[in-house]
Amino acid sequence: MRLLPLRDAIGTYVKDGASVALEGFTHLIPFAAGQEIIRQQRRGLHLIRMTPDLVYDQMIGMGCATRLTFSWGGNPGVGSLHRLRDAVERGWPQPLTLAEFTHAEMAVAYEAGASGLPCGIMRRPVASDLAKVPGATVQELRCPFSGDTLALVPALKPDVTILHAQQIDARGNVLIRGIVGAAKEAAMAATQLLITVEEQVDTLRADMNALILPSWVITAASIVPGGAYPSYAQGYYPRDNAFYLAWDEIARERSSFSAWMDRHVLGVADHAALLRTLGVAA
Amino acid sequence: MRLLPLRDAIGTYVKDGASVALEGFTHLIPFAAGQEIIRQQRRGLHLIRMTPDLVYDQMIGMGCATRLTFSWGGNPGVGSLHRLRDAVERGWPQPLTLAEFTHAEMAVAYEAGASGLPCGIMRRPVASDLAKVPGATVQELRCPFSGDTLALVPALKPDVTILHAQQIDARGNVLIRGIVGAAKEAAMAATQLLITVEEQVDTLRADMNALILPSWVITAASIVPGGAYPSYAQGYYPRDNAFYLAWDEIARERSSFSAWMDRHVLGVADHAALLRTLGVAA
Amino acid sequence: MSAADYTRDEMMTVTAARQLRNGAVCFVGIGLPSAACNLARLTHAPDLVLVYESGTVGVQPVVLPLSIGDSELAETATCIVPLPEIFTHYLQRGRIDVGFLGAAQIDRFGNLNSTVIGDYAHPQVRLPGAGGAPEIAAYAREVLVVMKQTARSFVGQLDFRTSCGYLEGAGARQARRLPGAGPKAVITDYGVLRPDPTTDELELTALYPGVTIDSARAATGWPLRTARTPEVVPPPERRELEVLRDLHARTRAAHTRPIKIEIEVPT
Amino acid sequence: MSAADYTRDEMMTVTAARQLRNGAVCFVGIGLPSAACNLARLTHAPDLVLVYESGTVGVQPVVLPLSIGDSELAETATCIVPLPEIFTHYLQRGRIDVGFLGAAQIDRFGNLNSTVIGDYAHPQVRLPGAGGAPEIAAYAREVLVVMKQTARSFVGQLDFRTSCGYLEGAGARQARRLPGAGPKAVITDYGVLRPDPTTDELELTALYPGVTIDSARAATGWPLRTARTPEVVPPPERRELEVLRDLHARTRAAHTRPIKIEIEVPT
Repeated sequence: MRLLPLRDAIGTYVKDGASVALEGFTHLIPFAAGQEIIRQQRRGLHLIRMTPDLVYDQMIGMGCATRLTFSWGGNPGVGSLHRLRDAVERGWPQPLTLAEFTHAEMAVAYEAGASGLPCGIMRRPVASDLAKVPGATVQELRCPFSGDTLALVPALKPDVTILHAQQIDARGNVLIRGIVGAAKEAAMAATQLLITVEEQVDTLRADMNALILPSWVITAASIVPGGAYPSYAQGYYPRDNAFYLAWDEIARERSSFSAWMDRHVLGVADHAALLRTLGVAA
Repeated sequence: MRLLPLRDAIGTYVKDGASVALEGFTHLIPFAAGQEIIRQQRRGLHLIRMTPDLVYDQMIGMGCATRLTFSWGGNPGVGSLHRLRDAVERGWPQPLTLAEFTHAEMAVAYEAGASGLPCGIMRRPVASDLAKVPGATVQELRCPFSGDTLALVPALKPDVTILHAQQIDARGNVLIRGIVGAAKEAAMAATQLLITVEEQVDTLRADMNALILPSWVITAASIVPGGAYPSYAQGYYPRDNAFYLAWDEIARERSSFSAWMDRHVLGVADHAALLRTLGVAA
Repeated sequence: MSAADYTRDEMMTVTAARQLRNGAVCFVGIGLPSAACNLARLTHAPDLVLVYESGTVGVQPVVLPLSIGDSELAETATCIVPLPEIFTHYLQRGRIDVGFLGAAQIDRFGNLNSTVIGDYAHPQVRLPGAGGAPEIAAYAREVLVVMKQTARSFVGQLDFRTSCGYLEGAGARQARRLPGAGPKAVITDYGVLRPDPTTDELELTALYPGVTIDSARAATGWPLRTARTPEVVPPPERRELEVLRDLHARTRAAHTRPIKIEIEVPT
Repeated sequence: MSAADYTRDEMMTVTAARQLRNGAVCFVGIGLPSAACNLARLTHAPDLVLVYESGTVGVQPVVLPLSIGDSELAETATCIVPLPEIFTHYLQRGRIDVGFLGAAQIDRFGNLNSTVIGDYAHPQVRLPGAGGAPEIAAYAREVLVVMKQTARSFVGQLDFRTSCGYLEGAGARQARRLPGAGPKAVITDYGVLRPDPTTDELELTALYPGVTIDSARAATGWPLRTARTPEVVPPPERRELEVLRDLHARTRAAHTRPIKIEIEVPT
């Protein structure tokens, strides 16, 4: 594990054309890392994430991605991701190829990747047209024991997984507390694992059975307070639901979107400055 | 979830001929439940457990079991399970049919059962003669994505899984803390789930990400302090390693084994009395 | 209580809540399903078990989450499990009694579209997509659908079948041996539709007070069958409305609270 | 330090410990492997990562566990994961550098038997069985075997192949494309055997001080090949012995401490 400024971590480990999974289910979404990728103008990324959320709306709208693997692409509780829609419906700023799964399939795919397997297994394919779309890859299999029809889902093995977490200790072990989503599976599936954390502590304030990623599975970590905003970090700050509601307006039009990104992401040096422009940090 | 005395829980839910998994990996082995099964003279059980440990040595030696599914059958750090050996090598007190796996296979088999799958998936079968023994069931599979040879392991779905845990709260939710082994998977795989606990508390003393089994997945629970002895309960009492060492002598001969079981298991009413005969409890 | 005293949305939420028996294990989606489940929990079904796909099991939120992973859920849950387990150990394992779904389109057999309007490759409207819905539709013992009824959403032909109801009807679902029984009720802003036991076609079986069969038919994109005399759903009780409005008020307050983050940038 | 100052067991443990480079991730079994790994951690390899199959990752025990799941491991671990993850996310995923194995029998190609002596269906001796060994043997980047050398345990023909070494030798393992490289060294109470790079056959490459090639051959059930001039393993250093003996003394004290349990039987 190397402890690096976020700019250097992204600069070193996220290359044009890479497959990149920013995970964290509603909770601990690594916004700061996503916005740093935008600032560094990465191109041709294959973005992977169960719920693209606002962070991928921003990255897609800024032209970082040509491919998206996902299972639910909305603004939770609010509505559409307008930039994602614009890319899919009208190819702006560039076309986006979709590889679309259900949550259950994608969870199995991450778990397979985390387990060093080429595929994972599920019960019979559910009767969905998703099995017929371009990019559909789920295969049927007859169970040799029960005769049941099962499904095989190809493993997800991102080049880089990026997570946000609460704490890193002096030895480089990382604590994730609260809703964990598929963070652990995405972490273990990746070739390289980048972490942003709220703070560095001497010893993790963690239970014996807490979700801790040992330092030696981590490629690099960066200390980025507020790095999940407007998502949240359990024990640090809550989700800014008002921002999620406001995003619907900001992102609806290309012009208002671009203006917001210019001002708050491209126009600032780092995440701390972004939080200040939004009045979230002093 | 029903809260019952252990005698009633075993009497009601563990039937002759049932497949029964007492899990807990070194930690939280449900000895009290196993010994109550012996006291109630269950017969024809299919015992399932990754590491049979002393509890199955006792049950096998007392004639409860005709079948054993397992992946490592020794006295950890000490040597043989003499009663298991006597059953396999010389059919005493009755023959024991083995279904033998590796730890990795058995973990996958439990996970498949917990997931409602008929089988689980692994990488290529390792080059072991275990694939050739009577009762071997692992099947090969060619991965449709990578072309790799994979293995399918049939799911384990015990009729009854029994676990020991630290605490149950007023609503019947159960906390398992420390080394968890395959307890969660064995619990979720079972048709019926019995739990013994160290104590009942109003609210679990548990972290947000603790391993908690919700009351509604539990069939019945019993309060049995010391119920894992001579195994241990993290936060309550340590493993009695001296007893594990002593068991090697006790179980070596049929006569010394039977005398010990008569005195400490059959000759007492319950687990509290057993602990008293051993001088472990006052 | 007269129709002027409550909105159609409220009537719909109250009706959905009433479908839930105490002690049931519900897989809850965001929005109206979440409101309905929590209303039920705070009224007639205190032991309702709410499972959200974020991995939170047995949650008892005081405000409604905007997303399915708000900290409110984590803080009030019996336990938090990794997300994959929600789909394997709970849903696929058959431990969910009731799945709650919404969609952009529904057809007469309760099949649902939440993927695209138009052609998949060149959609007019790209919708959020499947999420957990296809597996909920397949594995939950029974499904409740909650959707506003319009001729554009209750359609003769789905643009895309994301999640299955009764497929082509007349036993087609059973023939596929899907584990769950399928949609038991569709709660709309007009009333309640239930499947005919033989044809599996949705039939209008209940109407809200003051709502006519004709208006419900006009809001349906296929020739809607109706029970000979649809029941009239009793209007919300005072307590139901109070609890629901309190919940929404607390939620609005929580969701507009400004966030402040302390940052100490490392040097 | 002369041979009278230490036992063969100690020499064996010290030699095994010396095989471990600092920072390596080791999958540790109980007994001598555990002693060797912890000796290494307490001497030249403080950043050795010890993983036990009980799900404890990064343990730093002060006493040696008797079982692979003692509370000592849980209390000193970086993290505890469910046991299945040790085999999926760590071992099968290729995250283990060194696997440590023992067995009842080994053959000239480093294949191991820990299942039965005699016929499987009617064994003379039923051994504990596979445990984690077959997957450790297959997936760990490299394997170290630690076994006392006798003509009964170093055999021409295994009664049962539980875990693979180099299979039939001469590249057979590579041809099967097993992920790990196989046994890199077999540490015995006579010295160290290593595989010939071409034939894969184990060859005596090092002897403990005062041990003869002939005595090692007599303790081997096949015609043992030896390096032209086997190295002599340096005897244990004073510090190695001190640390090892302290560890064992603490362990003995811990394992004989009487257990008292408070029971309040519910009424």
